[in-house]
Amino acid sequence: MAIDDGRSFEHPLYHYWENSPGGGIGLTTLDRLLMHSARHSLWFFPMATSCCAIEFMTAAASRVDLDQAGTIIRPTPRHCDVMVVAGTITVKMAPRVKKLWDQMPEPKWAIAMGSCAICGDFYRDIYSVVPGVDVIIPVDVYIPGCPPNADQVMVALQRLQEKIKLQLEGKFVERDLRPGTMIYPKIGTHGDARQSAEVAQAQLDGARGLGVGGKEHRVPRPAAVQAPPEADATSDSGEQS
Amino acid sequence: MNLRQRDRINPHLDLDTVDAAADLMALNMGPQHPSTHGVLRIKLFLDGEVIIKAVPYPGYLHRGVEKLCERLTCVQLTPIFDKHDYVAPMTNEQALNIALERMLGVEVPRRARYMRTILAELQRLASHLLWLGTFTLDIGGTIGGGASLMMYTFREREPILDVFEMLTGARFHYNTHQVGGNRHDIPDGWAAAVKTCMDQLAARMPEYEEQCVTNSVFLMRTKGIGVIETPLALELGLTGPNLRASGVDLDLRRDAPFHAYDEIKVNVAVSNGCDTHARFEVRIAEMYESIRIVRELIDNVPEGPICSLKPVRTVNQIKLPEGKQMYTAIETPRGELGTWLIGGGAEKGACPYRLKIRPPSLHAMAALPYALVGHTVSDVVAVLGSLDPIMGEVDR
Amino acid sequence: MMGPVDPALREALAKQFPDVFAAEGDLDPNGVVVPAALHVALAKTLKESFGFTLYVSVIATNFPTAEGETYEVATVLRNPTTAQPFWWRVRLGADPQLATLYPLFAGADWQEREQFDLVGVNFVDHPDMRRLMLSEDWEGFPLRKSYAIDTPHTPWR
Amino acid sequence: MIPNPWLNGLVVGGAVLAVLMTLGALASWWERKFSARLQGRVGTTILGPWGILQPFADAAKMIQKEDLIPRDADRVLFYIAPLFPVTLVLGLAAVIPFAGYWADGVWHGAAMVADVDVGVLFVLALSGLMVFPLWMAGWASNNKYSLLAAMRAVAQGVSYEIPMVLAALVPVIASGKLSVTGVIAWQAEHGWIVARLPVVGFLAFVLFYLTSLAEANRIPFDIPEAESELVGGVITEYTGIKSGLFILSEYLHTLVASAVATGMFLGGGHVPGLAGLPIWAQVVISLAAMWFKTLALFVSIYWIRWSWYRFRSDQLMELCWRYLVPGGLGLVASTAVAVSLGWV
Repeated sequence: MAIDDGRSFEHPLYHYWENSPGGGIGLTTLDRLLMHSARHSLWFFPMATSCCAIEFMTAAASRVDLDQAGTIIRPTPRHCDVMVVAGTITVKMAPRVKKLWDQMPEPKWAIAMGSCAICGDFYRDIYSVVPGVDVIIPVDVYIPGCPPNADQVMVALQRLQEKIKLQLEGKFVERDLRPGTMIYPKIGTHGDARQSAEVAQAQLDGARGLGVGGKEHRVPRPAAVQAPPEADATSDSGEQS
Repeated sequence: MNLRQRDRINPHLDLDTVDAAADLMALNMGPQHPSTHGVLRIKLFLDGEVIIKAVPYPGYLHRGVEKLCERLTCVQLTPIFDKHDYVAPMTNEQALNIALERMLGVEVPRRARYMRTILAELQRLASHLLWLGTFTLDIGGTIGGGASLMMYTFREREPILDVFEMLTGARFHYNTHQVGGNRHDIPDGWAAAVKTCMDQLAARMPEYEEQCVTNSVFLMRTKGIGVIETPLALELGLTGPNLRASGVDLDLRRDAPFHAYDEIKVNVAVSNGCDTHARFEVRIAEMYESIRIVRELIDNVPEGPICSLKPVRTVNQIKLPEGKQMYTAIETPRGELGTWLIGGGAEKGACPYRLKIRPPSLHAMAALPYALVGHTVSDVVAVLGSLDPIMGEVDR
Repeated sequence: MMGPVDPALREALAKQFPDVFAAEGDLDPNGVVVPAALHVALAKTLKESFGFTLYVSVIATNFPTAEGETYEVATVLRNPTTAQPFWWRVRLGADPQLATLYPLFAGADWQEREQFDLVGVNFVDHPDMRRLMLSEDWEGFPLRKSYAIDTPHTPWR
Repeated sequence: MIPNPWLNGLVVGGAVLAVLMTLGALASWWERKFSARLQGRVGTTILGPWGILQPFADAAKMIQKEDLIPRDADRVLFYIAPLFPVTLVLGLAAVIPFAGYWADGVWHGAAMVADVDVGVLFVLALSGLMVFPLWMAGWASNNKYSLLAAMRAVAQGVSYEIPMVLAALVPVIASGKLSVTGVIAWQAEHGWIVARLPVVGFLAFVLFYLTSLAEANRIPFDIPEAESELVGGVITEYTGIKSGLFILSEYLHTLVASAVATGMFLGGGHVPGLAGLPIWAQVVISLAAMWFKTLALFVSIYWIRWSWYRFRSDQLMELCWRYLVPGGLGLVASTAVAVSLGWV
């Protein structure tokens, strides 16, 4: 019986099995089986606030049909594995998002759908908008777009399954970076030819994978498969807020 | 019981004056709830399951759009307006651009006006299809008949979005209107695609209507629920289908024509039921009417330019006159979407000084404290669904 | 465009509010400026005598001037039978106070709360003058010109 | 079949348990595919052929999920409530003969765990108990949605118990037997209830079917688990396999309720033309017939589920007390009259 206090979770059965003779081999096989099951049965919790929610609903409808991959959309966080943040998160909503995320049982993942959830889009400079949901919760997969097409939700689901598989195999999982590496023009500095060129250059740099001023921002993929997990935590650009 | 609804129901009821023995339970619906159409929060005070008082709390999607509008130029505003009412972006763009055109006195070419009319009607269809799906989803449950109908309406909505994609390149958030006309001209084969889409929809709409109106449970759940009487509806400022379901024959498409509506006849559906089922009937009738209008117009789009001004080169090429202010409104799928525009803002008048958006959904939400009292928790979702609110528009 | 106003309405308004409405010439297309004292009386006359029963909107605007902050509150009504809109403006000083229209129009409840929330115009005698969009403990009024658009709000932004 | 009741219970019970649990799991897959086809989608496709392994993956995932208990929950009740629904439903299945055969001109039940003399009472009693775990879960969760759902579930369960008992009385009065085997044996001899009592039998069957839907919380009677109103109903706060047990119990309940309705009204495993065949052939055919009828009812339940809307709670009560209870009384009275006049 675990109490919802936000601590990390390990199933009690694991201890008994691991300490029994020969349990290690069985445990590995079981682990693979369970993890294979888990990544094919990701239930979505729609943290649907605005425009992207409509595309998310479309993804569940007949053209894309998320149910193909075994995904059910449940309205209560207690039953779900993946929180899909679809839409702008405001300051008033943010504590609720955090609370709902805390209410989800481990293991859990998060998908940020659409530019508003990724970085706030053009609302990022406004007094009441949280500039990206990764201010509040750890995001595993980003779906860029405003809004992304419905089939991109399926692509994100596959990317998440791939990450879970890598995690299971003990391999290094590269952190997904915020796709918005372009520099956002501050509101109120438009219309100037010189600044437009700057923005164009920044977009170009962003597309090339360069950060501000041409600095390399992407962590090179490590040569060794088993890299220390700390190595992926550095991304020094892409956050302009 | 001949008191008017306004006098009968007090939305600011002081609960201390209610009989203390009636042990009221406060139930929070939302902001994360499957049936609140986004992030509305309603606090319900329940006696058993009967609602004594309902207090809606909007604002969980308040994105400060009006502040943002003061900082962006008129050219930059169109894509912002797409995101208010994300179920009907096309009509939102039109509301903004008509406001700017009327303030500047810009004439729109006839071809562009016809195109705008067609787009508005297609958007009304797409929006009402989504409403039909979510409304029945609320009544029938996410596991149940409502979900089936929702899947059908989403399937029917896809061809309309495809038609928009053909024209503008985007599924929604089109940014296809500009001051003086449209940005994208009709591509080859578009009219045929629209006609196919309308034929398909016209063939299937009766089935969907039948699935609802022949179902006794659906009728039991909707008739007599969520009554908003005519005087109250007017006082609250309900517009569009919600007002017409309360027995007021007012449709800005016919009564204050914009686009090409002055050249065609619009049959306005009105119902005197005032309840959830009346709102359902009015919207269904509007969908048939929209199909008729699109079919009538699609072959008669006149030739000519699609924009009377030169194409956009810089963001501040359109300047609003200083000191001028005016209210402009058009009929969107949800009702009267108005803008109060004050010219002469930043960037030498390229930005509006103030742009207040008059959202029909906010007024519809203000009806909830009146419409919900006396009903049960189950009816909350039915009434809310019938009012068709879009939270992006309520909160802005 | 307010459009041409019914001559009978013009005449009656000029008779009842002679200081505000001229009997001749066009009405100010930006909206007639009405003294704050006549605000409720005008709304009542329009609603009860001329059929302007549809409450459309209320718009408060902040105008910082050299003398200090000023405010304008515009009210829009519509006649549902003719679809004719009618609007007027009220000018207020640095401490904006205006009588509420809630007893006349139930819809003024939320609209006035919203304007109070965003612009900070206080509507007197409103039964429930709380913030509508922002949280209760919010500081400042975002749509005032002095309010910075990117005001931080720790810890969320 | 097996003379020793202990051995019989172990072997047949194990078999019934295994079959029911597998079918219960597959039912969730089948429902997903069925609803998908109804809605113009394809449903699960990825795990196994036609995605048939999906429910097992779901179960494996649920086992791994963190087991959360809300801070202010009643911990004991919260913990034990999920154990009951599946147990009670499987208990229901114990008295149902899933097959049968003719011997000495008498129909004998087979493939049943226990031949209880008061089997019908046992079935009704256990399905009456089904509201308790829901109430326990709803109360213990300390969640207002769960509490409302539990309130509704209890009100609904207690109310629909009455027309269900009345409907079940019709075959009991007609056959004069209180065991499920006895009712089926009478039907094998005299004809199925739906046909033997021309109108009354069919109406009683419809009544029993409707009340079974209500007892199993299926649309249009699914107000205790109304997702669009009460989020997740009583299982809103349950995580992992606990919520899974509730969901499984619902599938099992519909399955077993279909089997009971088959036994009481559709002659159980009996089909005409069995007499004279070797016993093993009779058992196999009757087993197949029983499952065919049961699954047909089961399919119809889900067909209704995916094409209807749901009642409101007060309308549900009105339907029960104003129409179903008087109707049930009328059915019982007319059956009694028919039996006393010797028409049956």
